[in-house]
Amino acid sequence: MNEHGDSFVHIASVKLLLVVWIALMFGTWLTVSASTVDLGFLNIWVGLAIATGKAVLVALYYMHLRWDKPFNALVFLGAFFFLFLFIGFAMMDTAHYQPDLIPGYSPGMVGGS
Amino acid sequence: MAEEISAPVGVANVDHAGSDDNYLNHGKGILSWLFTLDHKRIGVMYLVAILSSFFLGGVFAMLLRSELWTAGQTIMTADTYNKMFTLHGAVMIFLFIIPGIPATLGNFVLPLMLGAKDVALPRLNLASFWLWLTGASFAVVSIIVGAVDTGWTFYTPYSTTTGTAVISMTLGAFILGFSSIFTGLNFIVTIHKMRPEGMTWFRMPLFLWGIYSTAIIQVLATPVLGITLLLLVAERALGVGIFDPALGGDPVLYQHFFWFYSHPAVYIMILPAMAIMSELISTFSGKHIFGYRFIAWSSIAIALLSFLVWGHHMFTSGQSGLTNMIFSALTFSVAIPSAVKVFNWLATMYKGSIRLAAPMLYALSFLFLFAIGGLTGLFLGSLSTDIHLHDTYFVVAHFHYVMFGGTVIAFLGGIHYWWPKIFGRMYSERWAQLSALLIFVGFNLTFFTQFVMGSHGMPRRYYNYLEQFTPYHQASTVGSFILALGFLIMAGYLLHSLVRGEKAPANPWGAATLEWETTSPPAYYNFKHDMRAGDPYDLDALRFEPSLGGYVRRDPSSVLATTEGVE
Amino acid sequence: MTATHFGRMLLARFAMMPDPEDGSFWMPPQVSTVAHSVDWLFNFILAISVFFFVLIVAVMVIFVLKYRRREGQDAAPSPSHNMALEITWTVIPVVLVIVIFFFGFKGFLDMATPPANAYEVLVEGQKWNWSFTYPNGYVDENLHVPVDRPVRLVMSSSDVIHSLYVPAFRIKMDVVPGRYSKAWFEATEPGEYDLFCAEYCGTSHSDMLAHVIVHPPGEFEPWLEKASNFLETMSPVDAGRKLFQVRGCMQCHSMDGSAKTGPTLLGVFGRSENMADGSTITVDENYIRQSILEPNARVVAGFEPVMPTYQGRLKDAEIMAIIEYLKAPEGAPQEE
Amino acid sequence: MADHGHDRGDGLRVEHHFENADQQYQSAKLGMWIFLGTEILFFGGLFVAYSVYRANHPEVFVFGHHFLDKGLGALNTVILICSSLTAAWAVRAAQLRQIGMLKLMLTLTMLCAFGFMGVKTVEYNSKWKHGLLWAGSYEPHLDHTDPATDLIHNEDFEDGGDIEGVDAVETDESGTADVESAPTDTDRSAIDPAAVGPPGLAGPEPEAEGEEALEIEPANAQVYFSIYFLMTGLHGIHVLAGIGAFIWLLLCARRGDFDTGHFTRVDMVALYWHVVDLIWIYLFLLLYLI
Repeated sequence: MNEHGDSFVHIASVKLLLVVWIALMFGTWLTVSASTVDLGFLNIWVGLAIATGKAVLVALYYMHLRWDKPFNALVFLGAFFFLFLFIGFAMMDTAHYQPDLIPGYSPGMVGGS
Repeated sequence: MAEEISAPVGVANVDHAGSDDNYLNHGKGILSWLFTLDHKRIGVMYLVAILSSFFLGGVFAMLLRSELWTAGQTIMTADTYNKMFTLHGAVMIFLFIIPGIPATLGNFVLPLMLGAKDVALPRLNLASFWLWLTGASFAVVSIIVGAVDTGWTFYTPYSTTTGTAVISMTLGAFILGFSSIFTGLNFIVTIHKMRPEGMTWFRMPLFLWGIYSTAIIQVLATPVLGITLLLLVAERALGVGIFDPALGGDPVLYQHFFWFYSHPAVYIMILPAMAIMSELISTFSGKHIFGYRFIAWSSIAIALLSFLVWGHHMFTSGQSGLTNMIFSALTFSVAIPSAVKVFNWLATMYKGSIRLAAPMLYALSFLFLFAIGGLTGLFLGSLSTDIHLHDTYFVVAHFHYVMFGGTVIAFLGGIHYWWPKIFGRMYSERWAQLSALLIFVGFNLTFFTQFVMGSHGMPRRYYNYLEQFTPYHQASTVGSFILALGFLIMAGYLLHSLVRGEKAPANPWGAATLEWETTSPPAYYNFKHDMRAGDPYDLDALRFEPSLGGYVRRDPSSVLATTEGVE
Repeated sequence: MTATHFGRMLLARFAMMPDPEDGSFWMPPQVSTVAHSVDWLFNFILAISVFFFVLIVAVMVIFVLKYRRREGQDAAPSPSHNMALEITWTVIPVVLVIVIFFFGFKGFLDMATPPANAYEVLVEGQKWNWSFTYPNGYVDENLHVPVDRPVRLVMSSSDVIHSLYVPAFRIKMDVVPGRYSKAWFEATEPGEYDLFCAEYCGTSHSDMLAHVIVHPPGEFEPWLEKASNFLETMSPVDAGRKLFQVRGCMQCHSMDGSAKTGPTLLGVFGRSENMADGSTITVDENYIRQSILEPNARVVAGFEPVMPTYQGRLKDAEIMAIIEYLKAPEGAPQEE
Repeated sequence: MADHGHDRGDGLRVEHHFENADQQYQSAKLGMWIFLGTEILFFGGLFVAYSVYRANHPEVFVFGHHFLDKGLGALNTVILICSSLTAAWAVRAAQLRQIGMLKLMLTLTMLCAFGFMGVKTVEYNSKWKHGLLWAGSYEPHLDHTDPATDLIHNEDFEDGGDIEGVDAVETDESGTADVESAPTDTDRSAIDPAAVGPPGLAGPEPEAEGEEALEIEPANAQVYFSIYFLMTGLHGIHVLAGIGAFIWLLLCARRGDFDTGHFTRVDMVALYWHVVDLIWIYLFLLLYLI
């Protein structure tokens, strides 16, 4: 787009858009069917893997990240990094102090102990 | 604006010193202010709004200190006192100190330092100011309908069960959060996309590095405050049982949520102060800043490390021992870059030619007070001593030495430094020095006593106290009144300077950053030329011009862009 | 000038405030086994801090005096960076904080791990009083412990977060609803010490105090023995008064006629009260009993239904004693 | 000098403080990406809450997710993915100045958004009918069928799962709870004395209850529904905001703002919409499928 006096603006071809769309649909089908098989603790990880695959597709192609300035990608990934940091610490700590909690404590609920 | 470039190159920008058209009189009427997109006017409006909040918070503080003159009731009931310290905290933090420096001085100075005409997203800038007003009015509503008595930390389950106006206050803080996010976002974009010719990342004034690091935190941490407060509102309104143990929730999890934002927020408060310090020390020592890259990188380091230490607010909360250990270790890591900054500032003064003008007096008190504030952090970061000191007046004293002795003092320094640029008037140096002295003395008397009280076991947020603490409390209260006197004097001479103050030259201090290359007050469009940046601390490039009463460039063309912009 | 001024300020403060009893200028007396190590670390950090503080301020003052701007004399050229310096003043603090962290962590481990043979006391925090339950089921409003014996506190809260803090022992631990938090200490000196609530918990937060009474060797068990059967040793009225104070009734129900969170119980017996539901009742044994067991079944008009139930927390004999105390005409006056 | 920007002949408007359209576009885009970053962290809080409770009380989530309708969830995922396609296509159309195509794609995206909200309404409605709400209003209704069998059915039974699932929870309710509304904040009298003693010492009852609760409804099952409503609710609000944005874009398109190849706005809104889609991809997995 010369109007933009720049070379980088990327225009996704219809073909690309449709291919990604099919991939996403397939991914959805895959997640659902994967959830019906019992893989024990693996289920969640398989599911997350597929979901992340879908997310990456959307980010790279629909959001043009693949052709975008790397810094924009860095910003986006940075957000996830700090989120994982938060999740990590919170899960670690809560897991460690679980034994101190009174099991099922919820006196405010009907029939709560 | 090509057609406007008629002025002879060389005295461009400065040649109109004293010419009438500037951003202050460019448009008339209240609306031309309230709906302006001009970063300078938005900065000034923020300055007014934020100083008013500071005044309000200060009034609460004085009432608190007066109440504590004697144990038991002095001038108010326990419930009033509890609301009072909550409001003092909430107003000072959410309304004053977090937006504080970036929204006022940042807004005004940042684009000027970049030689730019405005921030990258002026509408967003105005929006964030309006968000601030909205958030503030929510807070005011809450105060009117009976205030809040939870403490500014809104700990559950107290905040979910108390009968006071928690929801409006939390919504207020929620909205103020977004105001802060947009300011930070705007500054990041501006610094990335609008640096002038010649301004590489490592030729940016350190003020910009500080503001940039601050913006990173504002953008990454504040959303978590948003969701935390939203959950708190939901907890009160619907009872979602995430934080309320009565419904199966976990109050300690709330503290994780809260401090994930509120610790980095501490650096949202102090980083801009350090940013100002670098400018002041260099300018008033008449010397190039020492260890530029270390100061710059330490700002980024502080910004990133600040996300790794929140757990040190929870050593006694029931947080697991392992987590305590990790957070204690990480906490110390953040002490290093701060120390590095202080040493570099000291080194900058070496062999300088130091002027003890008001801004420099504040810079010196900053070094003194921030040293105490920072060092006492060591007592609180280390586990076994923190168990004893946590939630005592020792903590109160510590964060006041950092927040007030650090941020507020540097803020005052910055205001005195850029006042001539902002309003085009000089203030009375003599009175300025007096109030600086009073503030310094009053502050130390108020808060040093609180260290001693605290280590003796006086818990914070206490309406009533044991007899043995009376002398400390009274000394502290006396100090607070000296402090207040200092501020009254300041208000006096600053307001006076607006009307009677002598006209300020374009560059009264002899600083080399670009904001001094335009008139005081700046023209509506900031600069008549596209600017070119050189070394922002090369003070030798300037000489004193008696006829102007200020400094001028030996080679004015050195700051003009070699190529005209696209326009 | 700043530094000397600061010195004078400190001196003034020393003179103005002689050290409280046996504590130091900074710290309260040391009465637990951990107090010593905590204070040692405190003083260690204090030394480091004072050193760096004096260093920074001294350098600052010297530079200001030495390089103060004089007419026609500009800054002398000097390097604007120096790697060696930067590394020095980065590495030295790093080493120091590592040392500090190590000692802090070591001390914390001792404070966090109670010895196996610890004597266990249950603590309950409740707006705005503490109650301490001893192994034999006896409840007291103060914490009585034997000297030189590790004591383990198992703490929980029935409303909001509180925090048990004994400065003399250097221990502090939040008391959180829905969980049991634990703390331990071993007192080293008989005597009476202050116990604070350190986590803000509302109106009377600053009055949520108690005493730790450290009994000399051999005196704790007799005390517990005697205290435990107060129902026998005391008259019902006195026993009732004790319960009234220990079990937190007086936090919300005054005996001087002033209404607090709950209605005053001064001369409540036989009084006729308007209920929130509009009905009117005359206070008798049954109403008092019901108000203790199902507090919010029938609430006096103008008060919130906020009283926690004492179902299972008061024995029948104890409820009887409280009723006797409220009945007794002299019950009210003797209330302090 | 006028406050609004200047034309550069080709009809592209450039704000006065920018040097060229590229700088302007790049600034807008960077700003948008930072905003999306804040969105991630904003939602992130809820994901933290989810992870913490999921990790420490898996039984609650296994129990709770039987009451969601996988079928409707999947349907919504498909709808959102389609809307992402059309949104991306809209950007392409704007870049190529295919105004007709642009309007079509914007409309389709908007319809998908409406469709999504429609399906959500159906789901919320059934939860509401059965009192499967957030903790404060959590009150499953009474009914009489055998819980165990129903739960087993639900394991591999997709649509309609929630109705029968509800029967499941209801029966055990008949066993345990008297159906009176949950006490309000102020009513603390239902709270047992906390100091009954540590689990080891005097706390067998809470222990025991935790035990036998596991058979049927685990303790604190309400937390699952709180998290469900918080996450889908916040996401729903973002969808509504998206709808607003698309309406705005359509108006701009009608006004001819995009005839000049000025596609920044479309691009920005599309980016936002893709993130809304991203978040749902995870919500569907974590809440419906586990």
